[in-house]
Amino acid sequence: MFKDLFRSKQKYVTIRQREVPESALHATETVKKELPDGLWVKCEKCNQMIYHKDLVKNLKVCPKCQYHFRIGAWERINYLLDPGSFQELFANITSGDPINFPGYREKLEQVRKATELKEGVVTGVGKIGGVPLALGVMDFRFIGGSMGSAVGEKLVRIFEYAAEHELPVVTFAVSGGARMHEGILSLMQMAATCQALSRVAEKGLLYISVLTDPTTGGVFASFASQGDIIIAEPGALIGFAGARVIQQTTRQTLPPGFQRSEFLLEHGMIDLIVNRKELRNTLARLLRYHQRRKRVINQ
Amino acid sequence: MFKDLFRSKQKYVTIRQREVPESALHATETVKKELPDGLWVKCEKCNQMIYHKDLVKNLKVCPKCQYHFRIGAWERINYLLDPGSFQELFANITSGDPINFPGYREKLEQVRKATELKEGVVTGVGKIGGVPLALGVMDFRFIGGSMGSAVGEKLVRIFEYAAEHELPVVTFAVSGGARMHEGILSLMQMAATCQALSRVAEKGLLYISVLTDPTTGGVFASFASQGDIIIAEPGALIGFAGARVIQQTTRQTLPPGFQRSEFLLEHGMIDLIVNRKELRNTLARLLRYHQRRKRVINQ
Amino acid sequence: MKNGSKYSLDFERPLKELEKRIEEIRLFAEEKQIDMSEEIARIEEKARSLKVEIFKNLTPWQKVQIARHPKRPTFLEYIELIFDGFIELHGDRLYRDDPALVGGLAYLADIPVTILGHQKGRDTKENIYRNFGMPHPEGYRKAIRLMKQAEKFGRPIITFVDVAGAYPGKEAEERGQGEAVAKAIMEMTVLKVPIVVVITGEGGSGGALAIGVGDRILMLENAYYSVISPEGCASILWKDASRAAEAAEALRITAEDLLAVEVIDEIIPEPLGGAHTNPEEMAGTIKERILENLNAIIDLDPNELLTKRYQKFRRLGRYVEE
Amino acid sequence: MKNGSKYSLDFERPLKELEKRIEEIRLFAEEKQIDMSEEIARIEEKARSLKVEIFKNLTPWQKVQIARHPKRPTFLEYIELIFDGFIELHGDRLYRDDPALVGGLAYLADIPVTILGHQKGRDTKENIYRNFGMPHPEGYRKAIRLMKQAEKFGRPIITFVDVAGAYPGKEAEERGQGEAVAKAIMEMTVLKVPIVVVITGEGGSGGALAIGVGDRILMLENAYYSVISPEGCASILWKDASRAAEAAEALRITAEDLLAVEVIDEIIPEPLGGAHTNPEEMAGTIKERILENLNAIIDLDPNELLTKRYQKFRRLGRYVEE
Ligand SMILES: [Zn+2]
Ligand SMILES: [Zn+2]
Repeated sequence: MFKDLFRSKQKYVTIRQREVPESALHATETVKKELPDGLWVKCEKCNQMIYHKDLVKNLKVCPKCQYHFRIGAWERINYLLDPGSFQELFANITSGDPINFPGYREKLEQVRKATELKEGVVTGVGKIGGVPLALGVMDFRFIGGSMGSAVGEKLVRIFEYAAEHELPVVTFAVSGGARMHEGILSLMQMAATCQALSRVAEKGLLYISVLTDPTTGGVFASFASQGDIIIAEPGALIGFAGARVIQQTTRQTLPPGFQRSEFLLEHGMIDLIVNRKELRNTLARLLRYHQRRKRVINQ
Repeated sequence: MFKDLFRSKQKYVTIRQREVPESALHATETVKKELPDGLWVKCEKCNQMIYHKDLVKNLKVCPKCQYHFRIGAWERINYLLDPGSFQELFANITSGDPINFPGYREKLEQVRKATELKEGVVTGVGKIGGVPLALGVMDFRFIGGSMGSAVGEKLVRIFEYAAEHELPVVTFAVSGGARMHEGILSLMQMAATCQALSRVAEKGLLYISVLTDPTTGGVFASFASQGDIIIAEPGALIGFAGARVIQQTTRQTLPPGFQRSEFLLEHGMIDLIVNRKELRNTLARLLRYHQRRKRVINQ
Repeated sequence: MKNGSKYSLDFERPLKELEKRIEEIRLFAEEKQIDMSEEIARIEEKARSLKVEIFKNLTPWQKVQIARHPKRPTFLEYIELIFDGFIELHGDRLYRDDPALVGGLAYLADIPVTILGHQKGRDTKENIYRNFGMPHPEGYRKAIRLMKQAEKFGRPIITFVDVAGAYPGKEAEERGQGEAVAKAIMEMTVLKVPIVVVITGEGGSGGALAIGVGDRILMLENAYYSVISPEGCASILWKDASRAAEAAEALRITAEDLLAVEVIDEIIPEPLGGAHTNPEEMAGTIKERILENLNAIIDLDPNELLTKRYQKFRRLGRYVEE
Repeated sequence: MKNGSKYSLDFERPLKELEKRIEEIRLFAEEKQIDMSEEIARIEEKARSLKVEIFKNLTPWQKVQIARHPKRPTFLEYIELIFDGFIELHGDRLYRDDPALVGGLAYLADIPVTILGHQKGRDTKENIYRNFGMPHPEGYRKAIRLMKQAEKFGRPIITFVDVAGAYPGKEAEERGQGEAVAKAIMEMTVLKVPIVVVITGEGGSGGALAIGVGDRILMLENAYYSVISPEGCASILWKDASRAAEAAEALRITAEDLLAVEVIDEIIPEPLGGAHTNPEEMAGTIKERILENLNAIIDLDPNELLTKRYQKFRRLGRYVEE
């Protein structure tokens, strides 16, 4: 029963299978460069053809079936934050190759060129609905949104920054898990991000974690599942172990909808499922609820 | 499906059905008066005949099948505490008839006469294995160990006493639940005992709850389930709702062993199941683990 | 009468009968073009005084029936009418989201608060979904989570109690119903934020108390709050559940009885005929009473708040000290 | 060699072969009454140096095999040999008692401590009972409960890590495996008591880290600690799980590698041939190392302890800052 356990620990495979077409994944800016406006995109879920311009206008949510296409970190920041309010921080932190892992340098180079991203998370400060906040937005295109030392460090710094400046924090998770190319150092980022988050909590600051498709492995099993409030986009794959690992380890049949947002809501793991088009509004409202008032109770 | 819910809320009935013969229930002292030493008692569980003297010597545990007969509060105190160490406290607190409940006064009078107890719990201080502690021991013979105002008040006082004198607390629960003859005042004892227990916790003092057969309803759903360490005697019935209520409300079939100590251990609700004959030793060891030392970590 | 007219209770029948007659006379007068306005006004006056007489002299058992009225407003209706900007938050982060206990963020006037309440269904389908408003342990664990969150952010907590009892089921026992109820009670005794409790319908034993510990306990005029259901009590005492009315009397479960022993702080009057006859009016009164009570405690120092809460529950026992 | 001689690993074969030969010669000599003691001594010497050569030059993959050795001592065996007066405490107070994670009270020398560890089975039957030492969420929630209890009573915590990974199963996901692991990690970062972690066998990813955050991290010479199993890594990178040995090398999972990047503080040497060849000796060494490390931190002020712990995990990333 268990002998295949290690053979089958293929965290990334499931995710890769579900990858949406490269064209749809790219950030708006990038896509514009590559695709003429008249192009059609096929919806992953309902298989209908969508005029690309309409898809972009609809925040990459299928107008027909509400399927949420993956989007890049900058796309999110652009549509979520008050215009002109975002200020990137810690952009100078990037991945090295700390354990000389075979092919990692090349992988990094290639991903950086293809995505025009420096790292798998963008961190900074900005405003939503006028409320200042600290922000961390992951990008799946950067090695499956995996968390290596640089991603971990940027998140730790933004959490520490939030604690120091008394800002609420919002993170957008999208990740296949830890970045194995950095070995144990990658695992340690789970502890590093969690402990930095404790500082946010000690200061009585709000932390909202938004889970998007997919949020699995070491990212779900660290900061992303520890939000005061946890929001998921509809239909997102969220969990600890990948479906293939589970099936190969346990021979269990997994029900339809297993590890999707709706499943997690039912099982008490998240607070809310919010459509991407409502997300800005919901975040603004939640942030406003937690703005410090004069009438606050002193503890 | 639910229409019989209220009709069937017979918390006490289940317990009464299981009641062991009066003769076996009585405290040693009482039994001695009533039964000649040569009498035989039939074991509830294995149906074997046990020489009464042997049963008493064996702390009312069947020598053949380890069935734990119910025992009285004073019996427990006698075999558990270091000889001569027990000092009763708050013995002057007894039940009134606060809401003029039909038949309550007569019931109290009759129970007091039959049991020679003043109330359903005995509270005080003493030592186990040389370690001083505060103690509350319930007695099932006093209206099914039900918790009314006096039982609640005595427990609150012993918890407050423990907090004030920095003593660990051990309670022995045996109860069918709240004492309905005192209406809502009885329910309020759940809150009163819990909040007094918070004071014990705030002082960083150990609270061990020992659950004996039966511990159900409002006693289980208040102080008795909130021990730092929870011990149960083997085979004790422990739960919130009675089996009959559950069956009548839900039409569910209840598995053998449902709500017994072993079931609770499996379901993560208790720390340990300890045979009555080992209880003294286990308590002594646990108390010693929690004795304050010089090398204690200042928090 | 806005709602609930098709569900009438036993003791309301004479009144309903009279109201039906009035309607018949009105129709007759209209049809025949006869002016009977004076006569109608006189009978209407009669009906009004009958109504007052009935509802000002309800027996405890009649109040239980009103508290259980299928059209009695539920928590979600009150949320709509009392609070602004409700955002429901889900889940215990352990096992399941329990629809029988609803919780979330809302504004009371302009005060951000955490609200929690039992949620009965408003029809059969919803009742099944919400398990007739009877929470499993995960409902109470969600409540604990949201209350601790309220404490973290210094938000007052408002709870709405309306429950027959914590669910007595096999799975509920397996997952520690007793532990969940006890833990919720324990946490509420030490939460460093103001807590206002409103008992709106049924206050069923431990399942009610689990979200019923607070600094101010308000209770609707026709709600009941009891250590055991009248039926359960009658079954045990007299082996006859049909003597529930008698038990309801003996147990002292009405708002007036509870005010007398200081278990509650205040009775919130209902519209004549019960909350369900005018939910808007009911909600308005509740809102006003919560606000006044909350304002009286919202600026207290947490230590003072906790000391007072402790004393409040400390003195509720009635015993003999020789 | 006391234990485990019947389970020999690939790379041990030459040694086992030689040992078998020695035994044959001994028997032959005895039977024929010939004195061959000098020859035997010489071959034994040869065998000893072969053993040293093998075990001082183990590849990472060979260490993984030793770490997974079916006779490698488990937590319960170490408890017996290292601690006194163990009292196991059970349950998460929420759902279930998880036998894959054992916890309780014990004395280390004369210090009362809370101990926690993954528990593999020592035979097939026990492995099924203990789910091969892979906890469900309730295992980690029990750990959290006992750790917070240790904090309440000011007891140091000692954890023993030996796990292939947190269990990847349907029910584990339903009950929030990710949440449980994360919560355990979060709690450990702020617990105000000293924590010593000993990685004794497998340090499998998040399932290991969930009880692996502490002030001192010690690791047995042949244990491994990795973000992903070598097989899993090979599968993903090269679509070929059989290249696990290669992946074991690439991932830098040995105690030496981890000491170099300061993820662990100290390597605990094993008896030649691995911990299973002499559990008593192994346990003795572990006890001594825990005691020394614990004594160095036990009197620290909790704030200083927490600051140091924070810095420890804060500086483990290796990135480029332009
Ligand atoms: Zn679509
Ligand atoms: Zn027997």
